[in-house]
Amino acid sequence: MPNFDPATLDYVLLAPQFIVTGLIFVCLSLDLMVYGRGHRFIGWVAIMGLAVGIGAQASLWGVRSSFAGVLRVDDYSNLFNIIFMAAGIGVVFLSFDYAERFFTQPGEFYAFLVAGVLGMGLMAQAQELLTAYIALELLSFSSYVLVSYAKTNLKSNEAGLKYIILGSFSSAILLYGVSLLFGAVGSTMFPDIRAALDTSVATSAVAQIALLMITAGLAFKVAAVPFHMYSPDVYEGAPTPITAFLSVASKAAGFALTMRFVVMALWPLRGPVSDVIAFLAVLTMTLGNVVALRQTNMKRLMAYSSIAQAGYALIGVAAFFAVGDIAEQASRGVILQLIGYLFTTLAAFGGIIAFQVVADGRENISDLAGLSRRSPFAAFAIMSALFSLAGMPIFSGFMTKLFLFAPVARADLLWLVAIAVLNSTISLYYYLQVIRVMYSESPAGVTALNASAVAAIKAASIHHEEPVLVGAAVAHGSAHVPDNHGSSHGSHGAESLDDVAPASLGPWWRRRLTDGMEPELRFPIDPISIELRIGITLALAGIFALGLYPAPFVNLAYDASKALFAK
Amino acid sequence: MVPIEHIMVFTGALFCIGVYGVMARRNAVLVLMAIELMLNAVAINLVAFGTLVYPGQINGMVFAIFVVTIAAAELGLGLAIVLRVYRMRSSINVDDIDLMRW
Amino acid sequence: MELSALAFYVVAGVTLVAALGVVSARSVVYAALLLILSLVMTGLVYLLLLADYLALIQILVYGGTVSILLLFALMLTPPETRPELNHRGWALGAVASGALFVLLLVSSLADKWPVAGAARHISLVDLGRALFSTWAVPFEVASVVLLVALLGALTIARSTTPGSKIAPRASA
Amino acid sequence: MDYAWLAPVLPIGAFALNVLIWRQMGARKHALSALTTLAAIGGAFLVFLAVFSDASSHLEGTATSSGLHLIFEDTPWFTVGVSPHLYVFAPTLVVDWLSIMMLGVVTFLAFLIEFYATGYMKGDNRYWWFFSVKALFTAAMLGVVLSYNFLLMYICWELVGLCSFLLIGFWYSERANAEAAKKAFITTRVGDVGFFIGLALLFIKTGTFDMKATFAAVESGAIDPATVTIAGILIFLGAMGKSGQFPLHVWLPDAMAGPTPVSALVHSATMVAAGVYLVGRSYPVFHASSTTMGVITTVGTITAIFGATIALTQRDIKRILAYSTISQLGYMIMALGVGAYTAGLFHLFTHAFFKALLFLGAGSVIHSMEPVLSGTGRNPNDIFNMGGLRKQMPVTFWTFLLASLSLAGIAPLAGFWSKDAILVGAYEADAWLPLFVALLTAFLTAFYMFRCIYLVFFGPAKWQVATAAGDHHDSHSTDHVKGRHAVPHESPWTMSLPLVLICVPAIAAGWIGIPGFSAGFAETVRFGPVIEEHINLVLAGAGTLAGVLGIGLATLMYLTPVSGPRLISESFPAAYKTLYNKYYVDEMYQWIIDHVVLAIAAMAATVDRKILNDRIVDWCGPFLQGAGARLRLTTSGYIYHYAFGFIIGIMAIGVVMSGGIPDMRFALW
Amino acid sequence: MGYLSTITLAPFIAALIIMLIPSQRPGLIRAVALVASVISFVLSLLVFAGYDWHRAGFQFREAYQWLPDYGITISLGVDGISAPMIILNAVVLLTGTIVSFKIADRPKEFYALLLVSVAGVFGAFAALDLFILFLTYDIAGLPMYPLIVIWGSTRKNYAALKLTLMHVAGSVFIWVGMIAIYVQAGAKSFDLEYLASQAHSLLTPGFQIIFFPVIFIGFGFLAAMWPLHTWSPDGHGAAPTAVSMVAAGVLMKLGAYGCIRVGVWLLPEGAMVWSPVFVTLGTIGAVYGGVMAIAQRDFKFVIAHSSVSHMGYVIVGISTMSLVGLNGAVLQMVSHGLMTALFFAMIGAMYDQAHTREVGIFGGLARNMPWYTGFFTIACLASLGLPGLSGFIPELLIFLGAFQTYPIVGILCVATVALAATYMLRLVSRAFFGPLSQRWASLHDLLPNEWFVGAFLVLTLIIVGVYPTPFLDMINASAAPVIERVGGVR
Repeated sequence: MPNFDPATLDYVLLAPQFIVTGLIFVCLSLDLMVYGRGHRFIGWVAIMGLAVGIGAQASLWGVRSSFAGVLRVDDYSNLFNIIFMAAGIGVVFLSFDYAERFFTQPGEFYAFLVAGVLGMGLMAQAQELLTAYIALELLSFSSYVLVSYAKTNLKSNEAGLKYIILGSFSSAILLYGVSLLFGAVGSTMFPDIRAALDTSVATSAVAQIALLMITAGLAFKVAAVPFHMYSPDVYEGAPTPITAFLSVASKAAGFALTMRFVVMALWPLRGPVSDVIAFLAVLTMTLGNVVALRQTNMKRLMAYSSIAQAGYALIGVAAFFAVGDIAEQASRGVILQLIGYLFTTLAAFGGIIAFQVVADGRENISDLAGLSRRSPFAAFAIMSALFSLAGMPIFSGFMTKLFLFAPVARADLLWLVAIAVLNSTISLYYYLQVIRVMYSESPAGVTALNASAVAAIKAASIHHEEPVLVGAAVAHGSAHVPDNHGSSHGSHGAESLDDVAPASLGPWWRRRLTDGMEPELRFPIDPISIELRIGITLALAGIFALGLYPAPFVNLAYDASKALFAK
Repeated sequence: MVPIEHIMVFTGALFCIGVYGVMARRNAVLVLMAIELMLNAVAINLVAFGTLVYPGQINGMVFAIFVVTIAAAELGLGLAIVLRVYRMRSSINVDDIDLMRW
Repeated sequence: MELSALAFYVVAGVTLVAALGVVSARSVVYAALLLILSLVMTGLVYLLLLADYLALIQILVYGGTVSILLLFALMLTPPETRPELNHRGWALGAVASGALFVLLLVSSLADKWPVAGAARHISLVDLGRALFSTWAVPFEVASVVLLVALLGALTIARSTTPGSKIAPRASA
Repeated sequence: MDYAWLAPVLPIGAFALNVLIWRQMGARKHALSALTTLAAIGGAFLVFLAVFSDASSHLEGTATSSGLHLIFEDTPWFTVGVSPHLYVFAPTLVVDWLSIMMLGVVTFLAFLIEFYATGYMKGDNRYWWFFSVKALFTAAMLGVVLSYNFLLMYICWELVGLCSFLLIGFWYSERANAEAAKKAFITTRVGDVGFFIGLALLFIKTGTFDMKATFAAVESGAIDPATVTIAGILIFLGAMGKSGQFPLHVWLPDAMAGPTPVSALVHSATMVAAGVYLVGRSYPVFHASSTTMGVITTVGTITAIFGATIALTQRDIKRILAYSTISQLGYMIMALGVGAYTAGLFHLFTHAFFKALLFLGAGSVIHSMEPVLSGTGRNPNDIFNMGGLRKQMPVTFWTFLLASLSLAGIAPLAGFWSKDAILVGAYEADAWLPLFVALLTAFLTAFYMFRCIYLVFFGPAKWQVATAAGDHHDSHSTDHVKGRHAVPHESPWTMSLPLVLICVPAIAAGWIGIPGFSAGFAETVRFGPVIEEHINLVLAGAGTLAGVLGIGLATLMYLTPVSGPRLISESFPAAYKTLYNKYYVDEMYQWIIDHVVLAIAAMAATVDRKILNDRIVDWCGPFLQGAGARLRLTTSGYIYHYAFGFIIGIMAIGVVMSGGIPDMRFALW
Repeated sequence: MGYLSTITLAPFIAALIIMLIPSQRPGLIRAVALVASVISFVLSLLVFAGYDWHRAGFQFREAYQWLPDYGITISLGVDGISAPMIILNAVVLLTGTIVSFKIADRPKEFYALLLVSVAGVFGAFAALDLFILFLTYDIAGLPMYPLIVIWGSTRKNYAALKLTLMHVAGSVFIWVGMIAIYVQAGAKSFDLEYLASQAHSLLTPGFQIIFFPVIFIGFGFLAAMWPLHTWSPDGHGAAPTAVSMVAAGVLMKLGAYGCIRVGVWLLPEGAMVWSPVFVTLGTIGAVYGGVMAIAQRDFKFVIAHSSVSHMGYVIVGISTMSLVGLNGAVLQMVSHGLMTALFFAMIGAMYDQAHTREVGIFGGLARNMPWYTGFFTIACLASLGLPGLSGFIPELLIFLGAFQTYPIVGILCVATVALAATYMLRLVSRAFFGPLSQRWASLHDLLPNEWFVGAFLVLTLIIVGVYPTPFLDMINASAAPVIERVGGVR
């Protein structure tokens, strides 16, 4: 490795990373200047900064170059950087309300988030193990902080502790593997590793053990079974926006690094690596889905679901080692799966956050009862996301499955496809439970509804006031919303509301038409802040765009996969 | 100097002792200590490979420096979190930390 | 046997024994002290491997941090109710790590390594040059990592009791 | 003759008009629909007359191809398949003497019975619906008569079944009526299953439902004899269902739950005769196989005696007639079975008139009894509630008597000639057992008919006792009833006029088939060459004797109130009960339905729900849930467990990576 | 925009528009839904009228680029097999929309979901691209879950879950089979005609033998093929009226259509090999559904089991591999779709008033509900295969087809007709005949919208029953090439 003059380096290639790094400091400094609710301002600055970063990254589209041999700037890393920054933007949008409600010091939060985005971007760019490791640690450190950010929350602390211990443990194992690999190969650069593995080194026991440990470390990052066990706990304990951040961005970064490593360094070992990945994929998706069946906590459910989703993406990686354009197609499949998962997760967690902000941070599935009445938008977002995760059409999940499965089948791994599809059916089972709770059950607390709430609803429905106003009147604090539908003969609320119905007039058939109809009740709608609304809307737009017209995304992924496999 | 195999056996042992520590210790601080042992094994490995197998290779040393740095930082952050946990629940035994499971 | 080799075996032996002590000591204080011993011995290994700069770093960094660690450990575990420091399932852990060790042992001994050439001392200048050319990016990133760790530790550890600058919950 | 299609189309138009337009007319719909239906059926009758006169000058009498006039033979209804396997389904209609004969019977009787019904049904609040369905029925029945394509015939066949269902269930408020309707439909459907399978067998051999082609194929031997036999028997199953042949007869007595004009038209004269007509129409198929003919003979014979014996003990006037119908239909079937083609169809022809007349007479009686017995809880159909009506209802009495004599086979009434022809046919076929049974049945027939006549029209007026009891029972509400309807009276002219009119063919219809004298029927409706027939005086005498003996016995037992009947029923209680309970066939079916069909259904339902659904399909959920419940324990929440899992994972990957499991990449094909 | 894309998109766009309408305007929502369904209906009539009845092959073709990299084109077209399905779906959509006017709880979401589902059905019937077919197939099934869970009745959660999971379980098979076919055919294109052209080259016999059952079972789930039918009784029982109409009326047909279009057409050699197996399953379904229906106590369960029975006929018709049988199967799909739509519309109308569907507790309703009785009875008669109504001709053809190849099957199927008479007449006799109990004396006859739906569907039943010629002509012309691929027409 010749030393070279730093002056010859093309720093423009790293312009987006510089922007993001600057953004960290901007956010930190702003936190010193604005207090309290000013965090929204910081958030918007972070969004703007990341947007600028996306712009800068996009301007590098088509570049295929390496920076000092340790980073690689090509469409693959560009795309992933854009994904990560977009994810960052999404998470920031999701964070406003949550931060305000649950964090004691929301200001610095955004800086850590941006630092995490930087780390992920560098992971996607790294083509050298040390850089990859440092980038990974940057992401990990940010994540540790972010996970334990809700300082007064026991679960958050616990999650932080578990995460940092297991994260350090896994990175130590990963590092040990790296050190052995360095011993066997003499370099940490991916191309050098590949060159060495082409020789007899590939069969050396140390190199094998090294790969074993590196695989385990990366598998930890993408939460593949059996290295997944931290993730349900961490996801459950972390502040909800961070759960979203971890489950989508951190995982995607793991994939970005894994794919790059596999393609650039491990290619000569394709047989065993493919087997290992297929093995992990099967375990991951099956266990993720099966265990998710028994979850009662929404965030934990999403954690297991995200494990399963990683399993789907892994089957794409398993197909990397096929001839011709199949490998490229497979990488495209994985990338598109990750993009789809990004949108989906943001939408789902957006909905969950919208609920949690109003509902005191509750997170049990049963707490979501009647969400479709209280907050149709949030319920719709969650439902769309869950359907998408289950691979239902119109939503992105269906299309990404195609992109993923077609190359896998072409690579003679049809049985993997079969297992994956079967798993998505299993997943539908628990997604549907959530949807049922949201749409079919009555909101909690109907029986405890106090008289004043009934009066308020009556008054509102007589005077045809705006729903939100009623919401303010009734759902203030923890009072929940009545449901006159759920049980047609049931609740006190419904009975005392009957006289709201307009007198039925007209011929007998018109009376019969209105007979038995519940009075059209205006349900108080939970408020959702504009930022959260924007975030969810963007995510939903992504879901539907990918689900209905995926061609633009496919084109982006096409360039990225070309770059990934470029010699 | 000794053959590289011997150093590898030594670091392997150190590493596995660390692994054992993570699995056996109840006290979160001790767990973090065990992780330090693991990272030390890594650093020794890197330096040894750099010096003995690839003489003149500077990469191993550089890597080791980073590892030591990051390890220290990790420890610091870890301890902060441990402190936070202790404040909230007056225990740092990892088997008391079981709010979330299953 | 060369002197350096003998020194290595001695140092390595002490390190391992100290490390075993760390993971098995029945007192947190002993564990911490043994960890310091182990780390210092590691520094000696670096020295033997001609990595004098690294040895320096090792002793400085770990000397400092671990004493803090020790303080924490003492502070956080009230001595009067000193509980068992190992889990019930430690034996299982021992088996697993033993198996891992066997794996590592076998693999280390299975390979034929090139005969080590003369170990060369790496100058600090070379190191510095490498750090600021090839490894400039990781170096810079590491600085961000340290920043995050520092700020993160601060943020996490900072008190949330009333009187801090921000009220726990923004009024609705 | 091409306009023969008008005959079914006119009534169906009437049906459409009634249902779609007149229904909206409020109270006027009743009169309008009755008028429309009558007009349409009258039109159909005119068509018959025109066709008849055309045919007299153009058609040879035959049931084979030479004497046929086909309509719509080349007008496909729909086609399926590609050449050379192109299957064309054409609604072919036929005009030959057989169909002309039936056309005449159906339109004539339908018209008169509709006319009768205008009086009989007066005041019913679904008067219009009655006539609408009757119109539909007439159309369908004419379709059966005219169709020369098995498919078309099957379609019309089913439609008459539907109309029968609707008409039996006309007074649906009575649960029993609804059940009877259901029973009728389902029982005939069972026969139709056989019918259809038979048709399908023929179809797959010939590729067509066209009768002409099918018969040609059968005659030319293009279809193997076994198939012809099986198909014949299966098709005959259809005839058994419709014509109430044993053991599918059970619906017919229950079908008397419908209004009496329905019984007269549908369940005696036309629809139930459709089975006989089917046998006649598809005679080439049956005739080709002696086995089939044997089956037909056997079924007909059994049914003839079976129906007759049951009729001996029944109390409901309409049921007596129903069993009589069953018996007579068995007669016809038996005749066809022994090869007496003309005789069987001739009996169909004559029987239609006198049996319709009997039913109309019975309806007239019931119509007059109903107001008398209303409120007493006594059944107005029960002959033991009647008596002495001869004076009150002279027209009814005389027509009923004439029809009974005709049925009993007393010369020179219509029934005599056709019954005699059957006896001759059986004799000439050397079918001794059928011949004996036929004679026995003739005797029984005469007996039960006159038992009925004596109980209804002679003897003491038991209805008086009944009304008195009714007064006692329900004094405050029967005053005005008593005032108006203290005694039965003759029915209105709309009802008695048809009685008189139908009486004419009931007397004279047989005269067109007097052997050696006027052989019009034998020359036209025949299978194969014309056979010179001679009167067989021995058989004619035997038949007449049987009838006279039956009448005599009935006179002895019932005209003068002696304890004869009771004596007999008490001397042979088992036999009496068996007959009274109709040989327990209904009970047997009921048992089969309850204990076999429903049990199988219930068992299937249990298997489906409890095993297939709950145990297998729904098991997936709990199974996976259980797996999830166990697997989630791996995520114990303890860091050291997680680290342990990590190490295990590394080992596992090691196993996989070192080739511990085989290559996972393979093509499934 | 061609006819087919407009037909498909009209409900979809209407659903989007409805989502934008404030929920305080239910009238407007209904109007939009009605307009969309009328558009689709009129256009499908135009397609029907403009279709060249005697020509095989696809007509009204449209193609739009979508994902060229993967060989996916939005390619639409109808042949004689799908054109009747389009019109069936349009009828069900129209009637379903009208009959749902009474939905008072969240009509906005209801209509949006219903329309999306129906749009999916249109798309699946019109698609000439395997992937688009599958995509729309899943779109069609997906909204069933919320529709049943929110607006359903008896055991709705269980039923909805089961329906959806079994639908998706079928999709698992289809996914695998579809991807396998795609890959085996060179991974170039999902175009159905291209894939069909490979049936005797790239799609080798060995491949077909493995994947024909995969595809057939996959679609068989939705077609309620025995023993995959268990969703049907629960699903229909729990679903609200219009959803039952769609589920039984067209979704089941979608499954059978997939069996023909993807199974038999693309994999003829596999079809030939597996024919006896699926004929057997179809026969079991037919008999079993009939037997089960006798034992049911709930109106909807009777109809649902009868649907299993009728779909068993369809499976038999398809798997006999005879042209006559296939003709019958397709026509049976139309006929059964119409009659179940009528059934469920009527049952829904009753349930709205009586709040029960127990057969045994009704009686004598013919007195106060004459129209209702009439329509329901006609549906029953159509179901038991009465000539003159739509059920007869298709059953006739299926039986004839079965007799041509599997006479025993034919006999069993014909015998089932007697069972049909039994359970159907039991309904009629129980509910409408007999004395009118006081409890039900206050029931009203049909509402105007229900009356319209009933009358309309009865009319279609009669039209198809009396004059099936146009349907059969077009079906026959397009079915013949399919059958020729499986070894020639008999």
